[in-house]
Amino acid sequence: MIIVLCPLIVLMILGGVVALEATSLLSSVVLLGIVGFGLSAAFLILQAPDLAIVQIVVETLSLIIFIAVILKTTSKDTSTRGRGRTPHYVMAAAFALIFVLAASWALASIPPFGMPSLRMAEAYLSPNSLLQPTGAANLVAAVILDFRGYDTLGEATVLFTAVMGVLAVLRKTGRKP
Amino acid sequence: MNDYIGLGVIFIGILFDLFGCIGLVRLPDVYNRLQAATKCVSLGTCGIMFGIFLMEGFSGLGVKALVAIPLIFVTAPTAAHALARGAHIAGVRLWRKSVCDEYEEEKKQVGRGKPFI
Amino acid sequence: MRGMTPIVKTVTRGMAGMIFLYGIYIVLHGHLTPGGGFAGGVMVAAAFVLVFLAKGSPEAVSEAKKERSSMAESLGILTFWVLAMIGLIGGTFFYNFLTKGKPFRLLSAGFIPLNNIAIGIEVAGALFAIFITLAVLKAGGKK
Amino acid sequence: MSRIVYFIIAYAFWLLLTLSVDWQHLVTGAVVCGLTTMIFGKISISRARKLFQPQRYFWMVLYVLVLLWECLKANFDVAYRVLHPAMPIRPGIVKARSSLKTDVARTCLANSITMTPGTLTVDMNGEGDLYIHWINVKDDDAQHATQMIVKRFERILKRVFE
Amino acid sequence: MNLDHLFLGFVASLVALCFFCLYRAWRGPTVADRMVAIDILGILVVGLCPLWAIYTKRGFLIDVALAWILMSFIGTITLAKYLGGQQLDE
Amino acid sequence: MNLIPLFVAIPLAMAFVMPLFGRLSRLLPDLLGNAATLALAALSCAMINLPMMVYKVGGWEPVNGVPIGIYLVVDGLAVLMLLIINVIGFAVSVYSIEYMRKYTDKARFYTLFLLMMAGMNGVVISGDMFNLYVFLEVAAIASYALVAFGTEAEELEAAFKYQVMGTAASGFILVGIAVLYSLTGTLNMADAGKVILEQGRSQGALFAGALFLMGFGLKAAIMPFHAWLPDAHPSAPAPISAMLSGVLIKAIGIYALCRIFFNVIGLNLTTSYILMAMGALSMIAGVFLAIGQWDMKRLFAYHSISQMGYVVMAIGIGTPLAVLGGLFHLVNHATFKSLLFLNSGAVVYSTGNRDLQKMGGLNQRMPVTGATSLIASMSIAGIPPFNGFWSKLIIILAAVQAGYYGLAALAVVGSIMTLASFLKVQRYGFFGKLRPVWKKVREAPVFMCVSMVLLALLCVGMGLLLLPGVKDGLLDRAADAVTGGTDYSGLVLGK
Repeated sequence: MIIVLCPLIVLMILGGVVALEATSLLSSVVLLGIVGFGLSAAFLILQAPDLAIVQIVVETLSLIIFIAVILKTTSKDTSTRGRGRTPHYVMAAAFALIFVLAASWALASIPPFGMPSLRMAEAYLSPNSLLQPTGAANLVAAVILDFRGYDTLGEATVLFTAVMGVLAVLRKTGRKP
Repeated sequence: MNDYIGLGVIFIGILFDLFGCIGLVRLPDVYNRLQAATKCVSLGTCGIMFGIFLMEGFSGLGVKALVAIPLIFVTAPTAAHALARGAHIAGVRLWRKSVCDEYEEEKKQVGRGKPFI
Repeated sequence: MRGMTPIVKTVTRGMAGMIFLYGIYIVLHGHLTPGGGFAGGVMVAAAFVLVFLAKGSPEAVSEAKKERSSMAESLGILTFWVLAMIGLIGGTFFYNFLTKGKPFRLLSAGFIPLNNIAIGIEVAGALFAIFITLAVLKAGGKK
Repeated sequence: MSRIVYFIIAYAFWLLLTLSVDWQHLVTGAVVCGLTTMIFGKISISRARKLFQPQRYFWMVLYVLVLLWECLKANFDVAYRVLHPAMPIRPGIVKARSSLKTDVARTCLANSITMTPGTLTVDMNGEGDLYIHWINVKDDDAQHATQMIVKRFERILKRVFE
Repeated sequence: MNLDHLFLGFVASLVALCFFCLYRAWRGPTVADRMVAIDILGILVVGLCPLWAIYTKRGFLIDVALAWILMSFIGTITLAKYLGGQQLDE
Repeated sequence: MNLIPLFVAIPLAMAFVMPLFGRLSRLLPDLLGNAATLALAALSCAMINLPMMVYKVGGWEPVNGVPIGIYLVVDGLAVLMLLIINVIGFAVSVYSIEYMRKYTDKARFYTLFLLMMAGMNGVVISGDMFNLYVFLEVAAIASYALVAFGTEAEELEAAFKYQVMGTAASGFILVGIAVLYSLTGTLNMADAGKVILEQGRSQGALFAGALFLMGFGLKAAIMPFHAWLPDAHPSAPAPISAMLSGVLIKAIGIYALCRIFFNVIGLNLTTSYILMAMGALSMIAGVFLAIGQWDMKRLFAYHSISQMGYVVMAIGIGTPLAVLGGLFHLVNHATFKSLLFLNSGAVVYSTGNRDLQKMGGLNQRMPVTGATSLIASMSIAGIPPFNGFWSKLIIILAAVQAGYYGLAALAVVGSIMTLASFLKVQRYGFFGKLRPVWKKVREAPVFMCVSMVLLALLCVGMGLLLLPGVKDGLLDRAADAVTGGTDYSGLVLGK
């Protein structure tokens, strides 16, 4: 598995770097597609098809929405480059460096992937029945819609909120004359 | 037996994918790249799917692989056509050694810069 | 000419239905196979988006569609809420009040398929509403 | 009429997806396909009558076989051009004329052309003029191009769709 | 050398092919080139899905492939429409 | 039947119904919105003096002692926060009946407002880390949209800035949750606290703590992370400014910070020093930035940073008295800061202007607004009979008691500077000679006055919370929940 996963991660990282460097916003959006597709493929490799499907559909839809927005605004990257921004770059690089160092120091104490003490997951697959207590064949569906259905209500509400926000902010007139 | 035929078909499919990707890198302009990539990669993927179908037979996996083949065959050329037309309207030039461009001439006759049709 | 070339239009006429059907398949089989309300809902929205893209759509129709998809979104999430509240009346919030059924059948796992359908409707409405809002938005005001 | 046909096609697709003859799947499939037909059936199939003429299916099969053969040829053609160190290509966009009338037939033709050796449909206008990107232009005259690219499918497609 | 290793090799080679697409997306002189690269990347990964499904013996991974075909078609159509200079609603 | 889920369910239901029926009549959005907030306020008052409650969503009992469902936990701290959120929310929604007439699409305003309420309530009652994150996002996204509700250019810009910062903060929080999850194998806060206690605090927990500090610090606008607040809060419509400054930064910032740091990870000396330093910094720097402002709402916004500094500093000191003072100040700040923003909204409503230099003598034309703003100003500056005095007094006493004389001195200095800046507001805004421009200005409509008076009464009466009988029921229990630290696990899991 690792022989496939590592190249995919390299692909995603390179794609992200290239997307940052592109000068036109459209190119950036298109190149971000590499990151999204690579992520979806990585989920597939990790045998999480639910996530892979969600990632691919969301990737496509966000691509469409990006395009819609770029069409309405501009496709030029208008941020200033180079001049006068050096302190920012230095700060960002320093922060990233500190973050990576701290993370690699801290994450060493975390049990390796795949064999942490999966306490909750063991409980989900309860021992006294064939499947989980919910009777769903797909464990992910059982977790997100039954054990943690309240979370899913919250997530659906996040989407609802976002749509309401978009519709509210993009009204024709904000204030009454 | 089916397994080995399937493996062979899959192998050929991946080989076609390889040709397509080489074409994507080597050929000189968008239209040529589309030519190579669309044809080879979609047929290669179809080959993989068909090989899987041969290996699996009528199980859930095999049938879905079979269903995927017509879908690829319909969507891939359409997408290629749409991209080529979009690129041409967006003003992407043909390779400088190209022989002729009758589409460009037609567009000029119909109206300057406007997407025609 | 409104919309895209005849080739794309013709292919869309066939493909939109298939995408829609596949989206619904993912929603309905969320508790058996990968996917679920969210992924399927996005695919259903994408089917409508594809038709919209290929045909192009006059603005007046789009406004009405936006309202309708926003309503569908509210209805979907309200259904989800009602399903949760039925549990509250019977015992606790989000109590799985239906019978569990036999595993691997379509009608199993209590209210999970119903939840999936509710979320699917909500997501489809939500994303189509966002798409229409952004696609028909007239960039006004100061440029 | 066209809706019934659409319903049947959708139902077949559904059955292939579920691959189960459980009554629950069948009933749900009927409901779902009915919904799909309600929403998309109107725009999808225009001349359902043609679907009930069996000779068309024979030509359909033939068409698929020809298409597959051409596809294979196309792949070897592309592989040759790509792998050849000198890249023997001579690209250009030529115009060809098709005599097909219906949209479906024209679409099939355009997509077939895209899948065959060295050609890619760039655009198609209302009168049936196809603009084709040709990787190795042999003749930029419309008549000859038509002869070389379009004719081999046109004959079959005419039988299938018109 | 059994079949499993063979399939792993197939999948790894497909992932390796993705780097060709990355190269084209990086270098592509025009936006259209990048779009072509993304389109091809999508189709390549579609081929990866069933191979991985066989390798891991989890048939349901193929669902991802179908979703991928359909969605990447929509994405490409949108990009093409943008390139063709049309607003999305016309 | 247990009522805890209703805190989320009621506002969500009204929010979902609003887009369906909101167009039918002009009155309906007002009616539905206020009914929901009234019900919530009543419900939260009913929660006072109940024992700590644990609610298992979906009826999933723990398996082998590992909680598998989501827990909702209402302890003393949560009750306090619920009271603040819902009472202030009710006052603000009454206020918006009149105020939001100036804007279009009231139905959507109430939808977003109720979603924000639901999000904050969800954060407060949640006993599960990921659930907390989800509702935090609901509240945050609703607030991004509400900041931009006027759709003017500068509002959109402020909202954009706010959104970028908020999203970064959410990212940090999510990564922190992921680290904690992979460390402990559970998302339940009580269970995670137990596991961390058993394992000992490892490097992973420290890293997660740092991430949470950045994330919630950004949400709460503590000093190094404060840059978005002075833009975002003044740009929103006045009722929303009141909600944001008065409640939101507390509910999804301070409250979550307390919950995670005290009850899950457990506070150690380094963390408390960091909290104290950040608190003291924001306390002083916020007030110095505030005193130079001439834009009324902007001045108030900077004061939010400063007053949050008091709270964070007090919580960082960590003695029971200090935590009590900090929480009391939290409550007080919610009342007087919302009142101040509502006042500024009334001024904007009547005059269309919020520049202090152009005002003057508004007391003569707007007596209710003037009087209530005087009460609020005295309160925030810490003048004796009002509630702000008592909480600041407790904080300073606690600082002295714990031996941090420097912090106590800083708190005094900050208080004096606050007094100075609010004297400026009163002097230029409400006292002095009435300018001829404002001769025809009228007092704000009745609903706005009602809610301002309600909050002013709260400001005056809140000092009573320190009376022995009342204090036990509310403040002491909240302070116990914080200072009890990782006892939380035992209480929730029932051992």
